[in-house]
Amino acid sequence: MEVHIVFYILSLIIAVFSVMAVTSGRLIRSATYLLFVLLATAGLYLILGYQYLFAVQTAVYAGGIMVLFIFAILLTQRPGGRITPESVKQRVFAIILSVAGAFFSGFIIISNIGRVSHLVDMKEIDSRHIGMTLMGTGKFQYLMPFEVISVLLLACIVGAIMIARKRS
Amino acid sequence: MNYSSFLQMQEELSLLVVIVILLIYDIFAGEKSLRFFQPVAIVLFSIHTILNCIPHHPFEIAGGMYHYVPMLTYVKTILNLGTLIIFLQSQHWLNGEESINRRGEFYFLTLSTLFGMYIMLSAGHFLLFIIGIETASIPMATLVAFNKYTHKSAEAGAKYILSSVFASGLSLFGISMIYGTTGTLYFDDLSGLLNGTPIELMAFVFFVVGLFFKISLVPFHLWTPDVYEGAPTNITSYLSVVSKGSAVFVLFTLFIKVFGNMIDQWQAILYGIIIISITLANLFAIRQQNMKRFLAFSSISQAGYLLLGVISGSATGMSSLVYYLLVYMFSNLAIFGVVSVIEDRTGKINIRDYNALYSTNPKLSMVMALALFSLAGIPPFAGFFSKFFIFSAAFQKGFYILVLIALINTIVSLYYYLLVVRAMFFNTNDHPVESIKSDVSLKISLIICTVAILLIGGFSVVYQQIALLGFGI
Amino acid sequence: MQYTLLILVLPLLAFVVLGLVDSRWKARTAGTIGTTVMGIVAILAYYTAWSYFTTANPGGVYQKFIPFQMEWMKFSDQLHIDLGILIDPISVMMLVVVSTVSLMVHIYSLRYMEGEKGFERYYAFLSLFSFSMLGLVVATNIFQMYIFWELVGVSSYLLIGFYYTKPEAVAASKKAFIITRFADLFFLIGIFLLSYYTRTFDFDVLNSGNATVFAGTAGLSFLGLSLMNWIMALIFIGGAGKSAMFPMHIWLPDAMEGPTPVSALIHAATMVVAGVYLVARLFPVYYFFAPEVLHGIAYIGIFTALFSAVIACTQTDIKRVLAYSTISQIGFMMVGLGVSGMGGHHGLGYMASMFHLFTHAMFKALLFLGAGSVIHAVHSNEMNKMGGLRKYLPVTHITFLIACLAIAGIPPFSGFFSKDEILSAAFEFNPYLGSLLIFIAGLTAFYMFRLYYGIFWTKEYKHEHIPHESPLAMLLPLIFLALVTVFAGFIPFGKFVTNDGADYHIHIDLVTASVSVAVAAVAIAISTIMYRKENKISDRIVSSFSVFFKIVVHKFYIDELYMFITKKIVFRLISAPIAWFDRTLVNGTINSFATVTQWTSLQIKGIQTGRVQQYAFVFLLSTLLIAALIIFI
Amino acid sequence: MGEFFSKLFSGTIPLEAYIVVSLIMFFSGIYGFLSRKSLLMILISIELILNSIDINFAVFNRYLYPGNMEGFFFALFTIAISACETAVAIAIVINIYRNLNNVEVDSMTELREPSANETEIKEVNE
Repeated sequence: MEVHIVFYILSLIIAVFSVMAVTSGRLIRSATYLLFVLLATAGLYLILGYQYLFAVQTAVYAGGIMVLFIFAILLTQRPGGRITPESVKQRVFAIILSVAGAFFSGFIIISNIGRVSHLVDMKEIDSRHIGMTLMGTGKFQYLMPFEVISVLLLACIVGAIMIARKRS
Repeated sequence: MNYSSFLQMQEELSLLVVIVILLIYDIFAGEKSLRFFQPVAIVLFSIHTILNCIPHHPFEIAGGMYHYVPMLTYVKTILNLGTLIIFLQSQHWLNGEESINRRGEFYFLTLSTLFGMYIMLSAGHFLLFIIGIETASIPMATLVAFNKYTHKSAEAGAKYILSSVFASGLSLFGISMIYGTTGTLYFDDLSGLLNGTPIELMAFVFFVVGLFFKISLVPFHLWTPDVYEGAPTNITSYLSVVSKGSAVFVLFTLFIKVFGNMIDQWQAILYGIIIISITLANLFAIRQQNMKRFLAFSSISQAGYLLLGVISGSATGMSSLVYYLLVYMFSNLAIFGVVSVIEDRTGKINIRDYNALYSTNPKLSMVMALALFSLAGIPPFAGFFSKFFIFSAAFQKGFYILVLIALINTIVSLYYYLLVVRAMFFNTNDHPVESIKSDVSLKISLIICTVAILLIGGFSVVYQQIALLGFGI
Repeated sequence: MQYTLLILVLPLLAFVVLGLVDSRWKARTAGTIGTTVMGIVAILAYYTAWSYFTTANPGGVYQKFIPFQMEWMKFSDQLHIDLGILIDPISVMMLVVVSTVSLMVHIYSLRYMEGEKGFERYYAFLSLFSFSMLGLVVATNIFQMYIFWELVGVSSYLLIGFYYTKPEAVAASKKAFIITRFADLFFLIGIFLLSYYTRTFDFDVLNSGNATVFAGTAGLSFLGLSLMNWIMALIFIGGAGKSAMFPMHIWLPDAMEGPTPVSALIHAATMVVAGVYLVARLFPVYYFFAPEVLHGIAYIGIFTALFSAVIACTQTDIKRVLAYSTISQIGFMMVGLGVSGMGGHHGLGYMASMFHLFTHAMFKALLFLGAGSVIHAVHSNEMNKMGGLRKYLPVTHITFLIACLAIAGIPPFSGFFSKDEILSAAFEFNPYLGSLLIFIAGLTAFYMFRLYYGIFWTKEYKHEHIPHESPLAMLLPLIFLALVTVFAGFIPFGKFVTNDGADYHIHIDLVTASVSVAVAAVAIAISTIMYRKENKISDRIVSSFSVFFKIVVHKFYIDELYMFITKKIVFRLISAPIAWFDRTLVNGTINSFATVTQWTSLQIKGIQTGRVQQYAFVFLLSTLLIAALIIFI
Repeated sequence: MGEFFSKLFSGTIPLEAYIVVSLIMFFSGIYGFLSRKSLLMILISIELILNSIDINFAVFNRYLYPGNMEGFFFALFTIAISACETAVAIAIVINIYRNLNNVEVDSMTELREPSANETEIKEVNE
């Protein structure tokens, strides 16, 4: 019961703020709405019993990505400045396509997912298990991507710095 | 936990070693020893290429997350060769005033994307695959924006990253749906589980457009000419050869390995896409005046031809595809080498600027003409055989009409390739490009390409070696 | 006969050497190297011919030799592409033709092209062309033939476009290349199909007449034609493109913008007969497995012959006249092949066609080189800038006359013999066809003498400089070819080249021969009346209104009436419309393909707006459409 | 009516509900990407797109395939990937800002098909 209420509240937050984030006229507000969406998503993970994912979502998104966004906004916008509004034509086309896409994929998914869905157990997955899975080399264990993604992270850092750094 | 099994990933590890050595060298070496940075990088990378060109026994590690089959050695060697040639061609540009401070980053980022392609090729699991493809494309955006003080390059970088992220968003959405219906992301398990229910088909389409984007097939190609035009020329050639080549090969293996049960559907999709890719790109190519945009459309239509090998889905298709890739790489790199040296020295990039190039730079124009003839598929150059093989592969699977359309399009493509040949040899120009003295490394790269174009067509060993491995996926 | 490999290797080496050193050598050196190499090749070819024809027929039947063969590309276990040299009667004959004409052109060009920019490059391209043409001739399999076939296309593109300062030359070279390439597309599809069903490329296997080779195609048909017919028709389209058969002939007249010696080499003797050679090479396949196509070839041949002969009557550019006459003569050769049967007397058409190929190569090369000599003297291609040149160019005049007599079919010149055999074969096949062919032969005589009189007789044109005879290096080839033209008719050709390899004794069919000679003589006579002197009939009519000269006037009336019929009705109502049809419709259709393509490409540029969101929009829209299509269909 | 509400608040939360939420998030992101002018807004939209995919993975894993942790880890790694993308994208946007002095997507149209008229084509093709 409680979990239902929490879920509906979170869903509502996500739905409303998603739409507001992409329609708001001020960048900094959009960023804030995005933050709400991200946190609500983290809440959903909590309902699902994925505490670890909750933590990562909060830390990486709210802590990392949002800060980047705020910096970028501060760097490129005059305080309180509004963005130039979009042309109506562009908006209408975008709305038509995204609504059509949403209904199309929603229809396909909902009508075909076809399996009885129920939560098996809401038990918290203990972090030892997560650690073992992350560090293992067998099937359904993820050391390999973990190692590989380090190259991606390093490359992105180097690339981003190279692009962003000023002329010396 | 069998960590030592990772040691079997020779190719990736050896590339990582090169990357790490170069990174350390770049960071810690003094001003003086940095002069040798580029030669060292090239030598190290050549060693890596040579060490890893012999195929060995197939294996898989991490529970099937990483696959190795001998064919991959060939594909990776082709990518290595392409990268090496691009390194050779980019010497002068990197030593320029603007980019000399960033040459360390250039090598690091290029090799990282190459590493991403390796991973993408060897992946046996969607997670690893996605990480690979992202490693191959996110740093690529920074490479595209490498000349960051020029407007065009910056704009191209932004266009590339936006399109690429959009594409990977759709791709990831598709994968999530694949996971939703099958419960696994291992390629080996998936092949038996996917059988073409509507949701799987939708997931498949969403996923595969991400690859179509990377191969730049119509109608997912719209970013291509803009980005090709704006990016530094050597990066453009990297995009058009190495990045595209790896994606095409991966497309083939995924279609066979993962989506084998949906063969009817993906053949239908490819059928349409090949036709519009080749035709539309040809129509666009005719009217281009900027050399790089021209090459962008030419490479889109070449991608359409590459897909002819994919659509056949057979062992011959696979070996013709790899062969085509090899030939396409050498031809395209030869052209890009010439284009880049001319742009680098004179800043001229319009086809009109190539008028009467032969009178001032006979050797460069000979190389270019040879490569253009090869791309147009005129015998006895290598491009003819690669086209012939890939057409026969599709033909044998009964795609008669498709092959006919592709063949007719070769005439159109001949027409626009001849426009460039004509500009170089026959047209007159009051101010032709002055005589260029190219540096040693560029010369080497062009010689390699020329010899390859001539010899690959002349000796069947290459094709036979590739065909020997047949269906090694 | 291992040395035959040298015939291919030497020109290739010459190309590489001349091409690489570009302008470092003096022009003379480059020319000498090219010519010497070609001379050696010619000697080798003659030696090959001599030793082949004297030794290779132990049982009265010529054997095939493959002195050299290597595997080039292995596509699958059964299907591999070989590279080799095939020596049999027709390839030996072609070796002789190609190397002779090529040598003559090499010598001739030494002076003709003297002082042109890029002289060395010209010789390099000539060597490349000779190499590819020789490679085409000796191909052991259809794929090798195709490769050299395309190479011939490339090198002719380079040669025709040699005068790159002339925009017409550049446009013409591109047109020639693209149209022949378009035809080759069908050739390639034909090869695809053929190899797919027979699993072989080898001429030896294909020509064995063995039905099991083609067992795979048995019973298959498409649109009412059997598969073999389709395949062979597709292959023929490739040949038709190179040999300028209707409607793919339009590139040939335009290609006259290239240097004249190049026309002599490419458009008289070598490249344009490649299609004839292709059909001859695959003759057993055509005959046994696609007879309908073979007959079709005969009809296309005769139509092209008639069509272009009519157009030739209206042209004023001397090279264009020769171009149309070439198309017409190749039509004759196609007719010869098309009506031919297999072996012995039935194989007459085949033998005649090859014979005509041989003699035509010689006298047409002579005509082109003679035209070059004329152009060299007056610096123009237009007939109205010539006239009365016989005084200034005696050698050219005589040799040109010999060639004209030969092409008109007047005995004892070589053209008479070969054409006569084609006529007899055609008569045996179908008398109407034969009659039509005789009429075309008459037409040929007519327009050739129109050309001859237009150049060497009629009213003298006031030249700024007095025209002078060409230098010796240009005259020698003319004299040599003229000698060949005079004597080649007496070669017992049937002894050497027949489609079953056995000896065939040529006997001249007196009826056909006399009729055709008579027709040719009448045509020449008409031509003489009309063109030998400048006609001032209208002036005479004005001055002869006097009643006293009624008879004279009356005589002139006949003349006038005759002129009216020929000049006004025949030319204006028949020839001119055909020429217009050719220029406007056939040519226009092909050109309009290019226009439509360009127009389309202009219309669709709106997709590429530079707005990344629009790109994403198209991206997503296409994704959704594709998904919807494959889910719901 | 009451039955409907009691159904809404009892048993397990249906899988479809999560899917609907994630779809809304995904397609709002798409809308933002296709319509907003500011590059930063486009990046925010991208975050929404990527985030919604994480939800899909987590939910599928929990509801349908709880046996192993494929979806969980995929979501985890996707978060890392989107962090990378954002970092690089923001660097590039700042670079755009330096070059153009604004971050409007409409000002990035220097690279486009040149508006050639017919004469130019003729000139090239003769």
